[in-house]
Amino acid sequence: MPGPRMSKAPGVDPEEFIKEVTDLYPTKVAKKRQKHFIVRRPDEEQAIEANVRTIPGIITQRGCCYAGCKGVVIGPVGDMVHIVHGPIGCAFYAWNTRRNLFTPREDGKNYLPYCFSTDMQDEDVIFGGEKKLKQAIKEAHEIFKPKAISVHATCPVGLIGDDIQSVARQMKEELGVEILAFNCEGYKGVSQSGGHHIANNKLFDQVVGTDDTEPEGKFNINILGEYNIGGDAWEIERVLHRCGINVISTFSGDGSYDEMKRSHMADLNLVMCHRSINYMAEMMETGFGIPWAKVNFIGIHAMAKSLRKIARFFENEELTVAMETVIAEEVAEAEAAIAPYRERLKGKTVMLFVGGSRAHHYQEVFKDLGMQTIVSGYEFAHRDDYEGRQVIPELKVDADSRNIEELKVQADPDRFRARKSTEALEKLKAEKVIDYYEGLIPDMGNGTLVIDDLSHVELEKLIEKFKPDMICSGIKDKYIIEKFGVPSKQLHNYDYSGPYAGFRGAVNFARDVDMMINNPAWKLLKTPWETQPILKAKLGSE
Amino acid sequence: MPGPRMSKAPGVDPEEFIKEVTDLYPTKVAKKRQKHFIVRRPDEEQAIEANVRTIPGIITQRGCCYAGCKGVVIGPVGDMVHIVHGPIGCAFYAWNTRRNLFTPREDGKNYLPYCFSTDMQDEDVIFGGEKKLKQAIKEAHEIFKPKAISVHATCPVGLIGDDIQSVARQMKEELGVEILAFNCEGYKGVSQSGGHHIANNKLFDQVVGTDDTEPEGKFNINILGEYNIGGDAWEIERVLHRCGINVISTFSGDGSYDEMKRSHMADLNLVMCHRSINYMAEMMETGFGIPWAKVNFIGIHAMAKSLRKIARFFENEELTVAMETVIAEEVAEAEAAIAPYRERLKGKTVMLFVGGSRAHHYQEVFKDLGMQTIVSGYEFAHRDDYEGRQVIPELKVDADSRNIEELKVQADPDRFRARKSTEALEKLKAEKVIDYYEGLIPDMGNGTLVIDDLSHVELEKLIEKFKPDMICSGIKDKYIIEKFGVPSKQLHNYDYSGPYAGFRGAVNFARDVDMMINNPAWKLLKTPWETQPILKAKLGSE
Amino acid sequence: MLDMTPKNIVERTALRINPAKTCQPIGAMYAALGIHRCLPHSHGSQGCCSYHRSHLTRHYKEPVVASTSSFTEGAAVFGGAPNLRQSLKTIFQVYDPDVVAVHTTCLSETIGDDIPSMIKKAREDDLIPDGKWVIHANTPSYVGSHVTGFSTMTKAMVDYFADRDLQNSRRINILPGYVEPPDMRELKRMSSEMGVEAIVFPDTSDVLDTPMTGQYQMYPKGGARIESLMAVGGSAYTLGLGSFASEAAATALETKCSVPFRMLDLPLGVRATDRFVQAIMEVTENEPPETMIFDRGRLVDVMTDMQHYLYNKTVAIFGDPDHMISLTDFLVSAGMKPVFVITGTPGKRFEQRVKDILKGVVPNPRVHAAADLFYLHQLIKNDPVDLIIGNTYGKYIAKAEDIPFVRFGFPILDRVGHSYFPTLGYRGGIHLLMNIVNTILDRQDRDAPDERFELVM
Amino acid sequence: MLDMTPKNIVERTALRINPAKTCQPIGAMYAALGIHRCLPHSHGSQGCCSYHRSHLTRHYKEPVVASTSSFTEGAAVFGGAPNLRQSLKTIFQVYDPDVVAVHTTCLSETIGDDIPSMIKKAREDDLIPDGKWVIHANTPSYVGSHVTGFSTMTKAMVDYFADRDLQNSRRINILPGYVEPPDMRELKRMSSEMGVEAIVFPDTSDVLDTPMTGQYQMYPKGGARIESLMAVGGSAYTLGLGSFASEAAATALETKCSVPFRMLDLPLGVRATDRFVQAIMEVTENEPPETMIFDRGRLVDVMTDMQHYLYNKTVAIFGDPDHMISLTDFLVSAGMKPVFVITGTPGKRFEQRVKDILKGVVPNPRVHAAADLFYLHQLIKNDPVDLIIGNTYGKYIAKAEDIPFVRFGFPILDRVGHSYFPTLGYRGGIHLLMNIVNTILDRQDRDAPDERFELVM
Repeated sequence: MPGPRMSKAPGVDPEEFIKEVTDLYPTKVAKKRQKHFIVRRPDEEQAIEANVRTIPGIITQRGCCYAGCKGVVIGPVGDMVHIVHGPIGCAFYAWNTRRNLFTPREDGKNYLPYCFSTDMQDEDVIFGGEKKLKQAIKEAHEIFKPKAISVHATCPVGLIGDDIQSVARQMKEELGVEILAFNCEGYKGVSQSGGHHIANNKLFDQVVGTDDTEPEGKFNINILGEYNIGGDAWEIERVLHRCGINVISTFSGDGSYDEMKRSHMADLNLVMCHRSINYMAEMMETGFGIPWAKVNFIGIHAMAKSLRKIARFFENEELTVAMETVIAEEVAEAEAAIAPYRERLKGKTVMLFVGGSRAHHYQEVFKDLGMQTIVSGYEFAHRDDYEGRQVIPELKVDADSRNIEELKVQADPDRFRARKSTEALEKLKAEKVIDYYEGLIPDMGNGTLVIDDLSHVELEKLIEKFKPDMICSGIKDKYIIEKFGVPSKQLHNYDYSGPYAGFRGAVNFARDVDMMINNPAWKLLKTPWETQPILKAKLGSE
Repeated sequence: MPGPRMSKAPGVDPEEFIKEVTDLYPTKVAKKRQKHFIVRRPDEEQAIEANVRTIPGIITQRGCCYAGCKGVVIGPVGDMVHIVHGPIGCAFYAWNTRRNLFTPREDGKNYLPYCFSTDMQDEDVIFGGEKKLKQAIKEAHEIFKPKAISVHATCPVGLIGDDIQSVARQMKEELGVEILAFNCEGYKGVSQSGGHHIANNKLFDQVVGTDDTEPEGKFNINILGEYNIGGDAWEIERVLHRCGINVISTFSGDGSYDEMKRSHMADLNLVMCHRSINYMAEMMETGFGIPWAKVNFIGIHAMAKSLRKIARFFENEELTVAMETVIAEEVAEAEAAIAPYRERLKGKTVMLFVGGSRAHHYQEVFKDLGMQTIVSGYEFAHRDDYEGRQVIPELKVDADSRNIEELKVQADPDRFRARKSTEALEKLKAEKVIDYYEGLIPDMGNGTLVIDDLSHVELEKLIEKFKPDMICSGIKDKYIIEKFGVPSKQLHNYDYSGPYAGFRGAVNFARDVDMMINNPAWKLLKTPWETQPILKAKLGSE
Repeated sequence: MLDMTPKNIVERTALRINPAKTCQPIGAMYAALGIHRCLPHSHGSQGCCSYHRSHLTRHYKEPVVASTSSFTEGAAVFGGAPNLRQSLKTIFQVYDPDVVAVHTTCLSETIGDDIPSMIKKAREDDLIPDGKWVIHANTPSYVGSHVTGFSTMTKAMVDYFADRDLQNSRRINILPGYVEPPDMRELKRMSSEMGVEAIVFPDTSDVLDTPMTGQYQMYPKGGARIESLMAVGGSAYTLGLGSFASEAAATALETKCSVPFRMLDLPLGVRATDRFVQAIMEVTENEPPETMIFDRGRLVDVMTDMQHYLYNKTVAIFGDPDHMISLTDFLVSAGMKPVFVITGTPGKRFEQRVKDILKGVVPNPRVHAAADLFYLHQLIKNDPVDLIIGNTYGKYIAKAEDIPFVRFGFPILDRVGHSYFPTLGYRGGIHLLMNIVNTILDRQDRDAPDERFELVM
Repeated sequence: MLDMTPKNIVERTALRINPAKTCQPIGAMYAALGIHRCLPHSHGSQGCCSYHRSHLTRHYKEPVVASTSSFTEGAAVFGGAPNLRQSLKTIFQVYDPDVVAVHTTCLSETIGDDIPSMIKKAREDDLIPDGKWVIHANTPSYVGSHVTGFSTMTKAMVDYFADRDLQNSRRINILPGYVEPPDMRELKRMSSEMGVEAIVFPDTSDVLDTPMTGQYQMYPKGGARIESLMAVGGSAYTLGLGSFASEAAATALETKCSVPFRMLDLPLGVRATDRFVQAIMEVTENEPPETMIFDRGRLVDVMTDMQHYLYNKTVAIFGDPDHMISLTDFLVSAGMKPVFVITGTPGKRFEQRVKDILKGVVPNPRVHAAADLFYLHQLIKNDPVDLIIGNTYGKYIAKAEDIPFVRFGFPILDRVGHSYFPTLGYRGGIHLLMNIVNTILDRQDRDAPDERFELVM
């Protein structure tokens, strides 16, 4: 039975579609790819293949380990100098391209608009790049005097045997500033995902828990996996502050090295991008006793729900009242603002192929707009992002995940502090308030499709068959989709708009979706003579 | 004997040139045009035909009476509303096109960037435009509350019998603000020149001498015939102020109605543009006893000379000393600044066809640059501008000059005040310090040409024959000249540069002339294959 | 800037402030320059001719040569016939044009000079050499605007030259309207690419955009040839682009030579250009070439690629009526909101036409013919817009109100580009849209706080 | 903006800050897109391909499709042969290109993958269907720059396709250099107008500037055809435009097929375009058509008309070396003073060439190859300039120092126009100069006090 909105492409059976599209591949490839598709059946427990190698030659959305480490997690930290050790390209492409916004703190330090690289040359590849890396760190220190420097390895570095960890240790000693070295060579893992993990490990190991300054707020939290694209973090913080909540640190949007150092003083971690940051949430819980709650700040009602989760956690009357007041005000305001857009958008269909959490999060704001997600999938997620964290124990360690280190974390002898009684924590877990994420699949409607690591040809066929009103994806797909006459929203960078998180973000999003779907320029794709016969001259005035 | 620099076109005899070029005309026309040419012979007294009708069909630089009145003399007064009574075009073309700069005074009034017109329609031409003019004045008064309004008649106004003087009187009475009406219909006179005279008459009649406030300075002057193109007046005033001289009023660049009202309180009038303003100088001398001195602020040495004339007039030790100090400083500075330009420009030839005085004034700054004026002429001058004021008594009143009123001025019974003893004044006259202008011709070199009211075809032939390094003219000629590959400096509007007057202006001018003559782009006019044979492929790298 | 302009709008019935038009003769002069070897002649005071030449020169930065009857008071009183006779004599001997295109002025119109009779007499008296032409247009400055003058002189070309005997059923006429030389060139390129023989007239390309070669030519290479102007009388039909500038000539040609005509909007923007292309397809009975379809698709591509920067932006536009009609449609098709649409040229049908386009797009648009920039400025003061599009004079408002500004229309006195890059046709649409988008992006960059300064846009 | 940049210049030997170049593979990918029905293939980690596609997409706002060998650690250790084999199998079945253009990355180069052997083996094993091509270029990211990668892939076209037997002595080859699609189109238009049959390769026109029609085409209409790439081996000779991007292919073609070549500067500006035209005249033995001479003259006309705004203005320029050489010459010929000329691409001959052009014009110019924008910014901090010209990254410096900025080069991520309007040739020169002049005029208007706000400029 096809889902309610799949009917827009009448006669298209999703199962048949899967067969049809995977039949385009060589047989072995087809077999593998089939496992990355499911047709959602709400009454079934459904498993999907994820976080495995992309078959070579398939045109994929995926990037590399370096992109996940430097590009996603570490790059947004604005008060550090991030040096890319390798040939110039990797540094160049990650220079200002991700829209992770940052405001300098009181010290005025802001290295975000800069691109630092060792610009490795052939002689460095032949004779080793450690010397150049050391010199580069020295030069960065001399010119910029940053409090901390990161070093990111790109593909050739590991292969030629540069020991960047040792360089980092030496230079830290020599210069007296923290140096974080990330062995995030591009070929590690199967996508950006490995890089997230490497980044989390190092931040936890060398940064978190190194400054015990007491936080000022009454309700202290960190936000994890929020990268402040287009100012999302600022809108989220605006609302949290209104409620009386203090954000110690954000990992890593608008991120500050100093703030991360004292992030272990929080009482609760909020997890936005489950995929990129759940390692950190886990490790901080084990190491410091901080529970975490999965939140979704995308969408008016998702935002309200997430706020209530926080209130539930803190179990404080004053906070709960404050929060409900804020929610009532902001929801009313936002709903009024999106009403005209909703009027024009309801019933429209959308497909989402984004990253490791947004393909889930954004379904909520589309619901606010009365739009239906008919196909959804991730670029680099793991099965737990699809199916929920309960599958984690089943996940197999394969050749590609084995090389990403799994830190063995133990409770910090001095700093571990249980935030609640065991009973209270168990109760919150049972209520799914903390330490819980159910994944994307349960939220998908009957008969909709879930597709992991979507390929170019699959995208083409999806558009041809299902004719969606909008597809949310990334820059590489955007203009392919739009050439079909279908508006495509970039959900990595928001088409240079935003913020989209929080109440006001949802209004921005509604405006932008309306702008794209209802833009009159889409009516011009066909020439009039494609649709009308050529008329013989009618004379006179127009 | 040809002049020293005419040799650049060897074999071209200027007399022959005149014949050759006038031979292009129909015989009767040729005969008339010949009188507008002279080949300068310093040992002869030479007369030239000027201020007579341009022969219909000849492509002339000249404009109309309205342009001389509104466009030149009245338009620059910034604290008045100037309404053009007529169809829209006349107002439109004179809107912001002349670069007569203005700074609002304390009252903040500045109507210069505005264009006011009665935008006469066919029904106004048929039924008369007085009603519309009255209404327009009322509307201007209601919206802008100016202290004075001017009204300028364009061609049809006189023909249809609108009595704008009567309208002005009525509205002045009704609204209680001064209204100056100018009967400057375009067809009056033979060029802009008639308009200057009409403007002078009205200003003298209705504005000058209506506010007897004592001036604050010790040495009080007016500057007449300075229109502040590109800020000339400001540079002149800068130097005068340094010397201790107070400028009460400028006619009419950066001009203020309020200041003109008290201009009769000055001790001396300086006359820049003799052609457009000598009426005012004469009338103020007769009416209020203010002597006038012809000055030329264009060029380093001309500027110095003009300053010394002022010192000579005031015969004040302190002023003389101050002036010499200023001159010494400023001349040294300016000469140093132009030295590199002079190096690249000396020996270059120039032709000047501008207005009614600039074709004379600018010869001085070209001399500073070591450049030679080989042909010069005016667009709308009278014989006195060429030959000197001694010819004025000989000038015949013809059909075209008769309709421009000659005011009968008498000494103002209350306000006339002799500025010096009769003897002192006579002495100054004898020394040619005051009330004297010798005209352009005496300054022209042997064998050079003087041409009045240059026509298009004459310009073409001049370029072809004499191949000058630069021609100074107006916007209509500029691109014609430049298509020949000859740089053309607009001396009406300074090519949107300036100031060119005063010491610093001379430096600006030197820079700009150098920029034009030595611009490497002039070397690109010919394709290389026009001058070089096509080479057979030479292979290898460039 | 413009500090004297109050926000409060007072109704005016007599005072025009900061006009959005000028007078007929300059349009007639411009049209006449679109005939090869033609000398425009201004029958009136010297000032008119001087002003028109100056303003056209400032706009094109090119030689603009024209002669004048140099009226003095005598002529104003006794009539301008002797002046015109003297003019023709001088002109043909000295400047040797093939055509003298006489237009009148408010002066000669007010005194009622009868130009056709004068021309007839001059012809009889051998003041006009054999094989030479003198044509005329009545262009009283107190009627219509510069657009009317252009229209009238274009009609004069029909009246004097069109010959119904030169039949060619595969040939069409295109009346380009009061547009720029590169626009005329683009219309020729497009029709030629579509395989139709088209006579575009007037045609100022290669007249007002001549090369710098060190060789001055009083009559440059361009301009409609007399043979062509005669042949228009035998063409299959006429496409008139923009009714304000072209309908008079189209109608005259139908009346004189029975050439049927069709009026179209100026082909500016996708939809209006589509209609132009379709009209030619009716003759060729063929699809346009793929290159043209691609140009169209590229224009649409820019519109969809940059839609975020265009959508719902409010715009104030002013200029000539034919341009404003098509521009309004173009902006609407790109998702923008032209809230104020102003022309100085009179014409109620203009207001109706623009309001029709804006129906359902802009709730309460201010659309005014015979309006001025002072009024537009006051509208903007009361309701600021995101963008202003118009001729150079708009920059004073843009500066006063700190609003992004795109130059478009006549005159443009302070930038380069309009002489070389068309705004008509699909390619022209890309050029104009590029200017609009980049102007909006420049402003975003200017105003962006450091942390919101975007690398990619 | 860029507040951390100190004025004091410290010598650096290891740290590259704000590069003025990127790595070879993106250039190879761009070149490969200039073959019709070609799929570029990145032999390395997924990230490279993703980054290159993203950056090219941002620049063109167009689909950029390429595949990758998707190296994981296993491939990095044991070699990428299986990945390439799997890739070819998948690609030909699923995406059906005519050509797969493989370029290497730092990863596959570091481990020493032998691509020719792999291709040979794949061919033997029938992984490459008959009539299909797999070509390759070695593009280690740690050598040269994106320009080198373009050059190498262009040379690969010669190595794989050129066939000396397809003789045609009236045909020439044009290596356009690393230029934009409209530039390639303009080179084709110019040579066609001059009556010469020219093969321009690579040719990304109609590939990276495709229309929006509602029909996506994975392989658009454009790109050099395989027949053409074969025919280059029998042409009369090769014009290589820009030695950094084109000399390798020109030399290879001479070596392989004895086609003589001539290296020219990129035809940007009057003088360099003159030399390009002259080089074609040597084949045609004819003058170029009048329209082209007129285009040239119009460019010179803008230069003389607007000289006041250009003369002696100091300019900082940065970009690819072939562009910088011609741009320096163009600016000098317009009276400007390029005081800082920077490229990120290494090459001593670049420095010499630019200094030669600046001799006698700029007393002590800073001309640097293998330099970066951090250094350029510091130079500007010490000696401010009147204008900056360069790719989008220059806008940070321009904002920091409040200096007018013209976008030119690769990448332009934040404005439209570069995909549609050439900067090469005489027409391209007008477009570029228009941008320069208007940018300078915009700044003058911005900074003008009210009383000096000019109507006419």
